[in-house]
Formats: sequence, C-alpha cells, structure tokens
Amino acid sequence: MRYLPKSESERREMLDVLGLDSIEDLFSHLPEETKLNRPLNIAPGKSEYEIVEYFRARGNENAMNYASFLGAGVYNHYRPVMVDTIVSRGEFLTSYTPYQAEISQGTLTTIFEFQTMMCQLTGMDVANASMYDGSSAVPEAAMMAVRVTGRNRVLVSRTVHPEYREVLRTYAQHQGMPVADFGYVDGTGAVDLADLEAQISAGDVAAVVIQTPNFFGMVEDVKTAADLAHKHGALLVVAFTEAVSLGLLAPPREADIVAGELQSFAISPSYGGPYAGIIATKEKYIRQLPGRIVGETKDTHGNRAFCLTLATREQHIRREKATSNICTNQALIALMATVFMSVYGKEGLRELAEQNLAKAHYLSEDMDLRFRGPFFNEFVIRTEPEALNAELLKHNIIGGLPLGRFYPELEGCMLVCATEMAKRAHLDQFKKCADAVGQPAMAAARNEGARA
Amino acid sequence: MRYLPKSESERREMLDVLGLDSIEDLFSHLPEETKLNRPLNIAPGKSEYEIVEYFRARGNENAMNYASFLGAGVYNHYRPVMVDTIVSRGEFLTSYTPYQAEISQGTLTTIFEFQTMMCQLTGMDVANASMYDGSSAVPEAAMMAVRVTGRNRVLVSRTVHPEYREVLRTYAQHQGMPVADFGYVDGTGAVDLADLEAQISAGDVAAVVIQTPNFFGMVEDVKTAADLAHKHGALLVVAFTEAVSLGLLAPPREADIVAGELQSFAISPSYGGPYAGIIATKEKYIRQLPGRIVGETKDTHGNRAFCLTLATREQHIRREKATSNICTNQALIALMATVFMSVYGKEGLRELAEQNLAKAHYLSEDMDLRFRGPFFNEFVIRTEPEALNAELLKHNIIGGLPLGRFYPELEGCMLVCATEMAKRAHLDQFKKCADAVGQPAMAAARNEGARA
Amino acid sequence: MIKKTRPHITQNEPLLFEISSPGKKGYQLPELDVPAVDATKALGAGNVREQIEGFPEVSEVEVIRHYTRLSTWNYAIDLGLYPLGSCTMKYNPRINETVARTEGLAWAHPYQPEELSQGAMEITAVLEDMLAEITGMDAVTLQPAAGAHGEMTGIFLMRALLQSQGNPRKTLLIPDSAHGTNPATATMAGYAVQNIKSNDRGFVDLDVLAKYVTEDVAGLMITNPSTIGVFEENITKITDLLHSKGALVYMDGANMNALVGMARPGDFGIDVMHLNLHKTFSTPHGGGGPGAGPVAVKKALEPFLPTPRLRRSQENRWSWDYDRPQTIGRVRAFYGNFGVLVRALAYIMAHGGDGLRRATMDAVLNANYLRKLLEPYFDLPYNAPSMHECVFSDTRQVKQGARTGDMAKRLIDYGFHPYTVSFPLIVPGALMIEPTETEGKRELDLFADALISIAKEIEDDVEHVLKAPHLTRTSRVDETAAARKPIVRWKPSAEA
Amino acid sequence: MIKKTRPHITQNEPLLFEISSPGKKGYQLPELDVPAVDATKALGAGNVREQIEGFPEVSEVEVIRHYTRLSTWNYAIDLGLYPLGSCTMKYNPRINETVARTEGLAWAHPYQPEELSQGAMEITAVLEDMLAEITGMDAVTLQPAAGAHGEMTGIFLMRALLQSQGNPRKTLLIPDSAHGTNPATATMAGYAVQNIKSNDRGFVDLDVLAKYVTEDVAGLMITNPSTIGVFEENITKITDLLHSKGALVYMDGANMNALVGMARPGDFGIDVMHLNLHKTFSTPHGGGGPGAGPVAVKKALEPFLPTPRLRRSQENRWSWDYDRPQTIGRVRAFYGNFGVLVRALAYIMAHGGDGLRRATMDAVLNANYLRKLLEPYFDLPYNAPSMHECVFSDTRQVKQGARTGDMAKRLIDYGFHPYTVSFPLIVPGALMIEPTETEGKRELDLFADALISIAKEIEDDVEHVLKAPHLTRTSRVDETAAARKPIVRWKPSAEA
Ligand SMILES: Cc1ncc(COP(=O)(O)O)c(C=O)c1O
Ligand SMILES: Cc1ncc(COP(=O)(O)O)c(C=O)c1O
Repeated sequence: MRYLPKSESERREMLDVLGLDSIEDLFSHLPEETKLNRPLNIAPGKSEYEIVEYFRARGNENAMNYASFLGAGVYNHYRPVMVDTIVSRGEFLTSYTPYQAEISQGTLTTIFEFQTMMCQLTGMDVANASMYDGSSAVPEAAMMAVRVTGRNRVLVSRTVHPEYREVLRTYAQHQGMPVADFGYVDGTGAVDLADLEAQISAGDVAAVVIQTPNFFGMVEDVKTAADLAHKHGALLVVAFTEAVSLGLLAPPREADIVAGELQSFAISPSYGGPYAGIIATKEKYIRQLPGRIVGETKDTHGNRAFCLTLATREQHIRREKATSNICTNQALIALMATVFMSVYGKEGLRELAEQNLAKAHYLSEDMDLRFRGPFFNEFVIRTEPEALNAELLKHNIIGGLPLGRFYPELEGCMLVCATEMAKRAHLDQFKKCADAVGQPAMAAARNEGARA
Repeated sequence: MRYLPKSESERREMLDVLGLDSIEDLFSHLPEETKLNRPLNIAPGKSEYEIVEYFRARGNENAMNYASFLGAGVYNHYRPVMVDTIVSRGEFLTSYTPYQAEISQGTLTTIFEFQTMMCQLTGMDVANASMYDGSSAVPEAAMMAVRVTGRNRVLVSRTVHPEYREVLRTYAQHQGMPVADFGYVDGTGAVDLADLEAQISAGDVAAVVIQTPNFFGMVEDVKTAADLAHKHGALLVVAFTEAVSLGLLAPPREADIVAGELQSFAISPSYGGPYAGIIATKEKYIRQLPGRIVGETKDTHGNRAFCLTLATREQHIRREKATSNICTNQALIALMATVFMSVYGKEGLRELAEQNLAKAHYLSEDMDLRFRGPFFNEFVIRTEPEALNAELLKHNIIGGLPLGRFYPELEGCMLVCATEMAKRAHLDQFKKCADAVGQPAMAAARNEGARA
Repeated sequence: MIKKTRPHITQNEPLLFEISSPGKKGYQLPELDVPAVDATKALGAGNVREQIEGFPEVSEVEVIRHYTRLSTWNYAIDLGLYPLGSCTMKYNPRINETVARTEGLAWAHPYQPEELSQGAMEITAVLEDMLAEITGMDAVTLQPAAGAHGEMTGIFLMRALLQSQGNPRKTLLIPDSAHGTNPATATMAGYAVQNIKSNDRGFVDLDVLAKYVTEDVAGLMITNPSTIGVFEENITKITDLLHSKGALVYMDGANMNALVGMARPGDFGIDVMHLNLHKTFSTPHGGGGPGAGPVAVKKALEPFLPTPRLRRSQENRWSWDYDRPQTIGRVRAFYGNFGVLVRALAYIMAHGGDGLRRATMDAVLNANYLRKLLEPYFDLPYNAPSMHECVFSDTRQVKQGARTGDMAKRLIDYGFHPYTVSFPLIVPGALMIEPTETEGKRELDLFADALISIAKEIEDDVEHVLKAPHLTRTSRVDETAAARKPIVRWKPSAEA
Repeated sequence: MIKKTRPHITQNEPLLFEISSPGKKGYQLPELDVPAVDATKALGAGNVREQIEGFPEVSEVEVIRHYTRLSTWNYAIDLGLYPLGSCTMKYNPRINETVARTEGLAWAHPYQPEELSQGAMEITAVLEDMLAEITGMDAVTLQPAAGAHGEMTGIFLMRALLQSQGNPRKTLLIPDSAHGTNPATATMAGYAVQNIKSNDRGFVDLDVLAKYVTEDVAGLMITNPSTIGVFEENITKITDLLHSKGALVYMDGANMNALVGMARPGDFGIDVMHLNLHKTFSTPHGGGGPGAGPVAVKKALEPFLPTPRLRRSQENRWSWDYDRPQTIGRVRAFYGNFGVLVRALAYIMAHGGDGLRRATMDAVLNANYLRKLLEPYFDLPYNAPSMHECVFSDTRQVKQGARTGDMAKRLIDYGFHPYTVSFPLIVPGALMIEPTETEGKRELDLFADALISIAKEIEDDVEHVLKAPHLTRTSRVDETAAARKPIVRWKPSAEA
C-alpha cells in the first residue's frame, strides 16, 4: 500500500526486535469478544486515477457551469490563485497546532497577522484565531457574554441567519441560557428596536445578537442597537456572514463582541464547509475569549517571536472550567483568509466591496424590493420563487433563496445576491426572467386571466 | 500593477537618489529614431479572473472529455499527483540553473538522481540532464557520433518518428553531415537490415539511427543493428519516444548512444511541449555529451555535494567549439520525470508497462494488423482511417493517426495506441467501429455492392 | 550525534504591515461592467467606513515571498516524523487535496437545488456508511466540525435519549486520563463531571467505577485505547456495567487509529462516539485545523441526530430531511465540513478495507517498536501492552535536572518534532509518542537514536539540554512573558 | 551585519537509492480490465528485460519527504532577489501555472484533429501577433524551445535567405561581449565566427566593424542592450552598415526586458531576433528550463520559417500549413513548448500594453538605483548609461585578494543569490547585476547594503570572505574535484 512506507523485510526486522512472529501478536491481548473477525465490508484499495475519476463523476452530478445568485451566508467570490499556492505548501498544510513555538514561527506569525487584520476590519481590540464557522461563533460569543455579565438570557434578532439561530439554540439548550428571538420592521427588514426594547426590559439579558448586513442583506444600525443593549446592561454581539462588506461598511465598533464567518475571503463554498469563524472583542474581555490566541514575545536571544498564549482559558488546562471545549479549529482556512486579505489589501478590499455594491444595486433596479433601506450585495424581492428559479435554470442560472422556508411570512419572497463574479449578461438575464415570472399577485392574476 | 512591488512614493525616493525627475529620463539617451512613440497595441491588463476565463474558453474549444487512441510520440499516461505537488514548490519552480552549488543542492541532487535512473533504464553509463525533447536529442546524438568517429554520414531508419527525422535533417543541413534514410521490411515494420548494410557499406557513416519501439510500435532488434553498425565503424544511436516501454523491454545496451523523449513520464501532452529529451551514452564518450551534467564531489567540510561539471564541453566556456549551443534545457520537466520514476519505482514501472502491453494487445485482437512482429503499446492497422476516425468521434473517441500523411505507401493504415488509461469499454468501442468501417478493400467492395 | 539536520540560512521576514506602502497592489479586479454606485448615497454616509487603518498594501511578489519565507520556519509532516501522541499526525495524501478541489464539489453552494447536489449528497451518504461499518455503529452524522464538536453532539444525543426516557440525569463519569475536551464538553451539556481514577496499570478500575455508577449518572466518557495507548481490557464489562444502570457509554474516538479493521466500538458496547477525520483518516491538520468530528450512534440514538439527515427516494435520489421531531437541532450551519469529508472518503477508498487494517497493524507495530527501543532509557510507568502509542515518564531524567519539556526542545535540534509533552496528566512528566503507520523504519531508528542520545546528554551536560533548541532560527521562546502582558495584534511603532 | 538571514535546522536526506527497500511502493495501478499478456510470449524472451537494477523502491510519503527536504536546500525567486545578470529572474506569476494546467490545454495531443485544437491554435496565433507587435517585426515562429534554439533557427533563416539570393556567405560577426550561445550557434549553422572588439565605452566600434563587413559576411549577431546593459548608441548606423553590404542583422533578444514598450528592434533595423520567454515574459526557469525562444523576422525571411505555420480560413478556422516550399524545416517535433507559450501569453495579458511598458521602466529604474548605490564601492568599467542591468568589475577588491566569485559566495550568507559571475568576458572579474522590475526598494536596499558590507569585510578580514559561504548547509563545493574524476551516477557502495 503506497501510504505505508515499509517493505516486508523491514516489518520482519522490527518484529524480530520485538521478538514476535507476526503483527497480529500485538493484538492478541484484545479480549476475544471485542475483535472483528471478518474483513471490513469496504471495497479494495483504489488507484489515484480511479479516485480522481470517482470524485469527478460526483462533481459532475452537482451543478457545473451555472451562474448563481445564491448568497444567504455563502458567497461566490473569486479566489486568488495565491491562496491555494500558499496553503498547499506542506509546511503550512501538514503541520499541527503550533504548540512548539521554535519550529512553528511560520504558522504563529501568520496567525498574529490574521488577528491584527481581524481587529482592523472589525474595529475590535483583540480577535481569536478561528472558530469552526460563523454559526458556531455566534453561540460561543453569547456564552462569552454570559460569562462576562453574569446574566443568562440571550435575545437574537430574527434577521440573523436562521441556521445560526438554530445552532445558537442547540448550544444554549443545556447551559441555562434561554434564547428568544426579536422581530424586524416589516418595511425595512431591519431589527425592530421596539420589540428588542420590550424584551430586554424584562432583564437578565446577557447578550443581544444582531447581524449586519443582516440575512436580508440590509445594513443594520449597530450604534442604536448597542446603545439599547448597553442601557440595559447587556452586551451587543454583532454577527456577519459577508466579510467582504467590511471593506466598505463602517466597522461595528460599538459592539462588544463581533462574531463572523470568513467564507467570503477566498474560502470555496464547498457545499457548506470547511469555513472559518472568528470572534473579536474588546481588550477587557480577552480572558473570556474561546479558542486559540497568539501573542508576541521574545526568544532567549531577544528576537521577536510568537507563541500561543492565554492557554488558561482553554480546555487542555482548565478542563470543565474552560471557556469552551474547542480544540481543533480552522487554522488553514483562516490562513486562506489571511492570504486573501494580503492580496487585496486596503484598496482592493474596498474596490471589491464597491463592485459587489454596484452589481447588486444594478440587479435591484426595477425589481420589486420587499424591504426599503440600505443593502450591500443581497436583497429580497417579491416574486414567485419556484417559478423564477425554474425559469432561470433553463438559462443555466441558479436563482436566489426562496424565503418561505425560513420565514413563513415571506412566502413569495426571494433572497438574491450578486457579487463581483456576476456578469452583466447574467444580471440582465435574471431581470428578464424575473419580469417574465412576475410577483405572486401578478401571477395569480395571470392565472385568473388564463382561467377566465 | 500587481507584479510591480513599488508604490509611487518609493519610485520617487529612488529617483531622488538618482537625481532624476522621472523614469523616462533613464531612456533619454536612446536615439530618437529607435524610440517607440506610441503605446503598444495590446489591450489593457486583465485580472486573474479574466485570464482564467480566457484560457478556459480556449481549452473548451479543444477536445474535452474524449478518450484517445493517439500515440505517435506523445502518450496518454496518468500523471501522479505527487508530480505537480513537487514541481510546484517555489524552490524548484523559481530557481535558475544551479550554478551556485551551495544554494542549489536541491536541484543538483535531483538531477544526479535523474542521471542515475536514466542510466539504469537505458543500460548506458552516463546521461545528460535533459535536451529540449526527443526530436532534438536525436540530431545532437548524431552530431556526437560525428565528433566521436570523425566521420560525417548519418543513416536513419524510416521507422524513426518522421518529425524527428525532419528535425535531424534541419540540424544537419549546414554541418556537412549528409543524412540518408534506410527502409523497413514490409512484412514486419522493422528496420531493413539489408538496406542498412547496403548503405553503410558505402563508408564514412558516423551514426546509424534506429528507434525502438519504432514509430509503428514494433520492437527493433537492437543487437543486430549494433553489430552491423560496429562492423562498419559507425556508432548506433537508439532513439525512443515511449519511455514506459523501458519498464519491460530489454534496455538498448548494445547502442553507443541512446536519445529519447521522456514525455511518457508524467509530462502532460500539452499540445506538443514542453517535454524533455535525454542523451545517454558510454562512459568513454562523456566529454562529447552535449548539455548539463551534474557530478558528485565534496564541500570543504567533507560533506557529499553535487555540482555542474565538465563545463568545458559547453557553450559558455568553449563558445564556437562547444559540443552544442544548448543552454536553457528542460530541467523542471526532467524533474517531473524524476518524481514519476520515484513514485512508480522498480515494480511500478514494470507493472505499468505490462498494463500497456495488455491493453494494446487486447485492442489488436481480431484487427487487421499491417505488420507482424513484437509490438509494445502501438501498432498499425489496415482500415479506412478517415472514416474510422469520423465514426469514433461520434462516440467521443479520438482515433489513431492515419499514416498516409507520413508514409504514402501506408495510405489506408492507421497507427493506434492503447495505454493504461484506455478503458475496456473504449477498447471495445474502437473494435466495433473498426469492424463497421472495415478496410479500404472491404469498403471499396461495399461501395461496389451499393452501386450495383 | 545529530544525524538528521544541518543548519542552513533561512530568510528573515518582517510582518506584512511592516512591508506595506501606500499604493502597492497585489490584486486587480475585472473592469466593472455595470454603473458604479455611490456608496454614500446607497448606504448612507454613516454606514460607510473610512479606509481600513493599518491594513496592508503589498504586491503579489511580496505576498508569495512573505508566506514562502514564513513557511520555512515551520516543521511539518512533509519534513519528517511528527510523533505527537493523541494527534495521529500521519501522512496527508496529496491526491485528497486534488479531489477536494474538484470543481463541482468545491464550488457547490449548500443551498443549490438538491437536484443539482446529488454528487455531494452521495459522497456524504457513502462516507456515513463506511464510518458506520468501521465503527460497528448504526448511524452517523457528519455535521460536527471537529472532535470536541463531536463530543458536544454526542453528549447532547445521550442527554436527549435519557430525557426522552424521563430523566437526563446529572453526572458524567470521566477517567482522569481523559483529554481536556471531555470535561469541557460535559459542562456545555449541563453535566457535572466525576473524575474516575485509573488503576496502577493505567486501566479504568472496575471496582472504583462500580461505586460511581448510580442512577444519577448519565454515562461514561471513555477513550479506548486510552490516552496512555492501552486497550481497556474490561471494556465489555465496563459498558455492561453502565448499561445495567440505564447509563450510556460515550467513546472518544481520537485513538481509533489503533482499532480500524481490528475491533469495532459498536461491538464492545459503545453507544455513541466521535471520530477525528483529521487524525485517523488523514485529513491535514493545517496548523490547527480544519477537522471533522463525525458522530456514530446506536439505533436508539438515531432519532435525535442533528438535522438535516439524508434521505433516499425510491428513484434513488437524495434529499435533505429536516422533519426530525426529536432532533437535538443543528450543531452548525449547513451539512458539516464537506471538503474534509471528501478527503476522508478519498483516504478510505485508497486503502480499502484491507489496507485500513494493515495501516492499523503498522501503526501498532511502530509504537511497539519505539517502545522497545526506548524502554531501556526511559521510565515506562504503565507496562500494559501498547497499541498505537507509548507513554514514558521523565522521572529518571528529572533526577538529573531535565524534564520532558526540555527533552522535547532538544529533540528539535535533532530534526524531530517533539512528542506530546506532559499529557496525559496521570503520567508524571509524560513523553507521549505516537509515530503512526506512515513512518518507515529508518525514521523511527533515527528518532530512537535521538532520544537515547539526549538521555546521554542529560547525564553529561544537562545545561546544554536545558537551553535547547540551539540550532533553530528562534531559540527558546518566552511563553510566560507572552501571557503576562498579552500583545495580540500589531500596532504601528508610533502608537506602541 | 547580516540582516536578512538566520540559520535554522534543515533536514538531511540520503539519495533515493539509499532509502529504497525491496517491495516498498509509491504507486497503485487500476485493476487491469483486460486479460494480462505474457510479455515473453508477446515480445519474445530476448526482448524482455530483467528487473531494473538499482531502480528505487519507495513509498509515497518517502517521495514527498525526499523532494520537500531537497527543495529546502535551494534558493529561489520565491525566497528573494535573484540578480543574475542576463538571466532576467523575475517573479513568476502563479496564475500562469494554473492556466497552463487548464484541462483542454494540458491534455491536448499535438495530433488531435485540428477541429478539436482550435483553442490551442488560437492561443498560438494571438501570441505570435503580440510578439510581433512588441518586437516590431513582421512574423514570428514559436517553435524554438529556448534562446539558443531560437538563435539556431534565426541564423538558419538568414542563411536560407542569403542562399536564395545565391550565396550563403561565410562569416558571422559577433561582438566579444556576446553570450557563448552566439558563437556556438554560428558553428551549427556552418559559419565562421569573427569576433568584434568592443570600444572602451562598451559599444560596438563602428570603425572596427566597418573593416570587417565584407561581401563574405552573412551578418552580425548583436545583443542590444548589450551584455553590459547598455543600449548601442549607433544601432541604426550599425544595421544600415550591414544592410549596405547585403548582410543581415540578428539580434539576441535576451535583454528585451530593457526595451519592451519603449523601443522595438524592428524599428531599428533588426532583421531577425529571438526572445526568451523564460526571461522577459516571466515563464519559470525551473532550475534550468523549460524555456521558449520564439524567433521574430522581417517579411523577407518569412517564407523560410519552420513548418508548420498557422493559417486561418475564411470561416475563421485555424489549420496547420505544411506546404512551405522554402522552409528551413522543423527545428523540433510538433509546434513548440506550448505550455510555456500559454504562460507567456497570460503574462502579457496580465500586464497589458501599458503594464509591459511600466515593467520595463521599473526594471531600468531598479538597475540604475543599484548602480548608484554601489558605484562608490565597486569599479564600473563602462560608464555608459545602464539599462536593465549594471556590470561592475572586481578590480578594487582583487587588490585586497578577493575576486568576484568570492564576493558572490559571501553574498549567499547575506541571504541573496549572487549576481552573474565573470560574464561578460570583456569585463575583468565581472559582477553582472540584473534586479528586474519585480523587486521592491526594500530588497534592493538590503542587497546594496550586503555588497557594501562585503566590500568592507574584504578590507577587514579577507579570509572570511574567501572561505564563504559560512552559513549554508553545504560549504564551498569543490568543483575541480568533480571535473577531475567525474562521478555522474550513483552506484551501490559494494560496487564503488
Ligand atoms: C483524546 C482526544 N480527545 C479529543 C480531542 C479533541 O478533538 P478536536 O481537536 O478535533 O476537537 C483530541 C485532540 O485534540 C484528543 O487527542
Ligand atoms: C545574452 C544571452 N543570449 C542567449 C542566451 C541563451 O538563451 P537560452 O538559455 O534560452 O538558450 C542567454 C541565456 O542564457 C543569454 O543571457
């Protein structure tokens, strides 16, 4: 087997050192009833060529060569070639968590740079070096708020990604951490501050969680939400799913904790993962941060050096008292994001965000927008979602996300996203199809007409 | 521009050091009439995304997802993933010819290994570290023979790749090195020893050039050819185009010079290049070898080390008296071949060759073979080449090479190749189509019948 | 004598921020093919940011040099043995990186129509089946992103089952040799932790255990083989004991590299367990992740698995089933670390059933070989038969003034990544060594040589060992200073 | 003070043959889906080889470690400045590697039907056009595999034209500053070489030249800018002179990085020239190749170009034209190093016309900046304005006992690849420095610092410089011993 670097004679030599006849002897102490006495029911080993062909065939069963208007937490951005070039270097790809600082300065330095750029982007003071994804970063942020405030309740806006809210509920269920939703304003699709105020006033709220741009693509008023949360002694957690928006949008400085998803930073959609989440916060909360943190220090010769630090927050030291049970995180994916940020840089990230803004706004022209207010690269339209998507598929276009699935009241609405990858021809095609399909009311009328 | 690592302010600082106003000043001494006073007529710079799309679109205009039975000097073998993994490392990809041995031991060591494996495969004593390709290795080998023997004539078998023979003629034309062809035996497709003997007897022959497996896929009798050449004081040059055959075929030990093409060793067909040629020979001719050679030595601490050696053969030292004008060669491509040989190794190369043999022989069953004799993974059939290829294209199969193009007497014959990549279903489909199309005679008869 | 390394120049490199200069660019965007939009108008002035203070501005060549130079400061599997116990740092086949980038897979959006996702769903389903076969369990969820995430999922599942039976109970029993994620997970699931002391052979003590197993106990979290690399000889008795009290047994599957193809947790009474695909199934660690922590369960726990679940129609089409009334809920968005799952499946396919078994055998052979070579020089606190790793103690060397951490640093000079230091906690000054099956005899011999040579150095010149490493570009790093006054982001020196 | 490097451990690694062991495997083939064939029967016993004596047998993980370890012993552009004069070692954009691997391009067989090769042919045609535009010439062949191959092609073309006019003539004039490939090429084309001495400013001396230009002279092979990096001030006079005698002018285009977008050889009288795509157009050198050496010609030479040529039909379809009665013939099989051509085109597309010009300007700026910084410390034998490179002499340092080669070795300790040593031959002890445009100010400053520091070291402690490099894993290599008794292949030690 090509992954096993031993010849039979070498195995024999090693067994001789051990004074054994066969490798099986090393398993002879296993209680008989625990042993598997048949071969695994898994086909014999395959060659590289066959494996490549198998996955190609599976890939071809998925969408290939479609334009897409899906966003909803996963965005179609260009991945600079530099990203895979760098993460494919064995020195990054095949190293472990950098426990041994003296031979891990490469990884440690990139993490320090990552943390710095996360702070620069979010307006926070400190950032950890990755959570599993945005959806698990949100509950971890809420748990942080619980630890910081000594309170228990969590209020989450219904404009936060519905799957993130589900994950928050799952995490919270056994931690004495009741989670309640608050609503959005029907006309703007932004958080309903009145509802928030009503619920927060009941007290014991540790965290208020909002997202900007929110699930509908609308830009939220972070400052007002922060003021409200702070007035009631709660922390404001601001989530984001579209990191590219940070190139253009004011950073959520008024938040206490920022919890986000970096998929937009050169991480391929990959049917949902692996992605990389982060949590950033104020300096004063650093000891409540979950996950890895890298700090600057010196070696014995006085050279600048980096190492993992503040480990006393973590499970391997604190065990049942740790800030989180997280151990393995998304380091290599965070490195992808780091390289992405290096390539685009200050001007590039802004220009990229501006292109996203322009594409989405071009697409939104003459569309029947469900909400009025500022949006970034996503927005909600009124249409007949299934009919429109079916129509688009005929043009090799994957349409937007029908919202009825997550919001019964938004049946007949679709979430649409346009990034820098959307070509004008596709945007125009989308508009044409949307026009043709029309809105549910219009469609109903059409049907009426047809019936009459 | 992303490839230019300077900001305007840095350019300014540098100009200040130079005491200049603008970079243009550095070109002011160019005579006015030599200056280009208009912009180049080349479109503005494109983004990565656009470049990727452009080449994808071009790729899609070529054959995609076809099975292929083409060989004829370029073979369709699997490329182990390890190959690109290694040649993509910047340390190999972006280094120059290893003139500075102390910081080039990586490249030098791989070349030394390459030379060794080339000797092991060919049965020669020494090998150079790459020529441009097989087709230019052949004339360089012939020129070597001229230098070694002090004679001038070159005899080349008509069973050597026709394009190689063309290149030989081009190279030879101004070097006082007459080149003549000798024929093949009509029944076997192997060199016509009688013709060779007749021509060599005229004297002054420096080199006899044959190829095995030859252009028709037939295995030549190297020993007999060598005896004949040697009897007349000529050197035998053995060319090869299908390196995989060396996994199974007896090495051409009786040759004086072996000149070959390594494309089969994990080098993608890439519409004809870059490939890698080599020349291997006897120890005693080493000072007549063209191209780079790496030798073993020691550093000042006594550590084993490698360096370029015998440079006195080369153009940068010997100028007009050099063995060749070659300078840049195919180092990275030779590294691909080196990694390929490492991955397959002793057993793998044999098994690979055996699979090729089996596939080609399976395909040849019940076919109307033009030649009788041992062949490796290519052979010639009688058919209606254009009709058969047209039929195969309908099944997304690219057929073989119609031979009339190179051999008027073989009009109605096709060179067919089957490697380990040929699937049984495609082999069977090929046979079915060949059956349906039949031979020219049969087809003519069919037409007659139809007309009657 | 150091046989494996020689010092060589490596490039220094400042931080990205320190090579930044205004106007340098590493990117170009396609020309905008729609009208530009005035951000202030579209978003409102208050919503538009100033430039990103301090964000880098560098060109493409600087990016590649920056990261290439940094990369040369790292050790990695691709450079040599990485014997971190419990981490299963094995060779990461490159073919897996290639297939994970297959266009139709890498660019699949999780919300694209199911009809256009059948390939991805098929991969997921096939992997679930194979993992069920390997573990001997009935159902598998691939949603968890890592081992600890899997633990959380698994314990939530146990709790949900117990809850459905009327009482979630209060306590989880955890052997003192367990990994830190185990107790941390218990807390997240709302359970109190009861540590169980191992006996002097390193096993769970049946009598001690029996005392703790009450009606309040939700279950046991056991690691088998344990973190000292021994197979729990009483495992079936242990699982029987828990089951007899209505409690469940969770297995931390981090050490499955010792069992695949040889023994199956499902066959020795485990109810729920996780796998670390980034250990046993060779997906690359990448400096700390990503991973995947699938959870395998027995039938009784299946109704509680996270949503969505795969469902196959009569026409053999896959769809996602969200209608699972007893589910514990999602543990993350979408369907898991799909790209990692692809790599794991490619690994399993490459080995095949028989190859997986042979890999396990070689892993255990390697660990025992090292144990044999090192035993004369280091104290072996537990001498039960080793499986895939062996754990020594530094007690002999401590007498001469050197601890496990010092020997670890000196190993670096010898060209090796150290073993796992000071874990498991039940071994004083542990040297926890897991070679994995992807090491050849030559590398193992060099490693044993190195450790033996260090043991001798400690006798001759302990100071030299205490100051190691000597041959790295960065000498011993002051971790205490880092934690005392944390500097966790770069600031321009003017600000500093 | 060495600012750019620190020593760090690097892994030792034996030769592949020394880690081989019978039965280890790095490969697996798909199961054979046709009947196996008995090789002895199919081929005849005499045609079947024994096993390949000494061929390696290693596993996959050993392969990746072997080459990864070896790679760390190399310097590379990706690690820093590579100022080899005449070699134009510039950044190799990675996007070019990606596009060259585009499936429909990388897997295109040269004999596949033209109808199924239109994309490849289009790329070839577009690149020919762009290179014609850049050089100001009328037609381009992409067949030659490297610069020297292009020289051969170009001189054959000249000879063919002269021959068609009745007399191929006898001699080629070549300035003494020329690269070795120039005279070597002349020999292959059957021409005698007449060296032309440069004047004391480094230029071709018009008066000297005039004396040599007779009716026997086929042409002049000139490099412009010359190998000392200066633009021939009399270039149009020179080309006029040759033309007036019915001779032709070949330009070695190795130094086109100084001219692209600023001046075109076609506009100053060049008849035929080659380009090195692996220099000017950034295709990677890969430790010595591959390259591509397209040849650009004026109209009169077009009929002689190698076959086949591209031809476009009225329906805009490409085909290959083999019917070129005056052709010199093929210079290699198929159509050239297509994969290299793809990379070069991608490079040109990324820059665009304006970007190419700006690249040239930065290249010249960089060379002049270094010249300025270094001039106080090193002897500049020719002080004509520098273009893309500058050439110093070691005369001052030689007086203190150190030669250009010694300083080159010491530069290695400072973290740089040396400049080109001892070329061109007209400069005694040349330091030939070509930074290219892809270097930033920081790297240039560090380089100048390093060389200046070495100049000072030579004054203080010349011995230290003479024994350099000190910080590499391999110290100064004995090249003389290597040539004295060449060992050019590994043999098992028993045999040795
Ligand atoms: C025994 C054991 N349990 C649990 C874990 C946690 O797994 P993960 O790091 O994937 O979260 C690890 C590994 O780090 C481990 O070694
Ligand atoms: C001036 C000059 N001419 C010719 C050549 C030969 O080009 P190549 O190495 O591509 O054959 C070179 C480069 O090596 C060169 O620098």
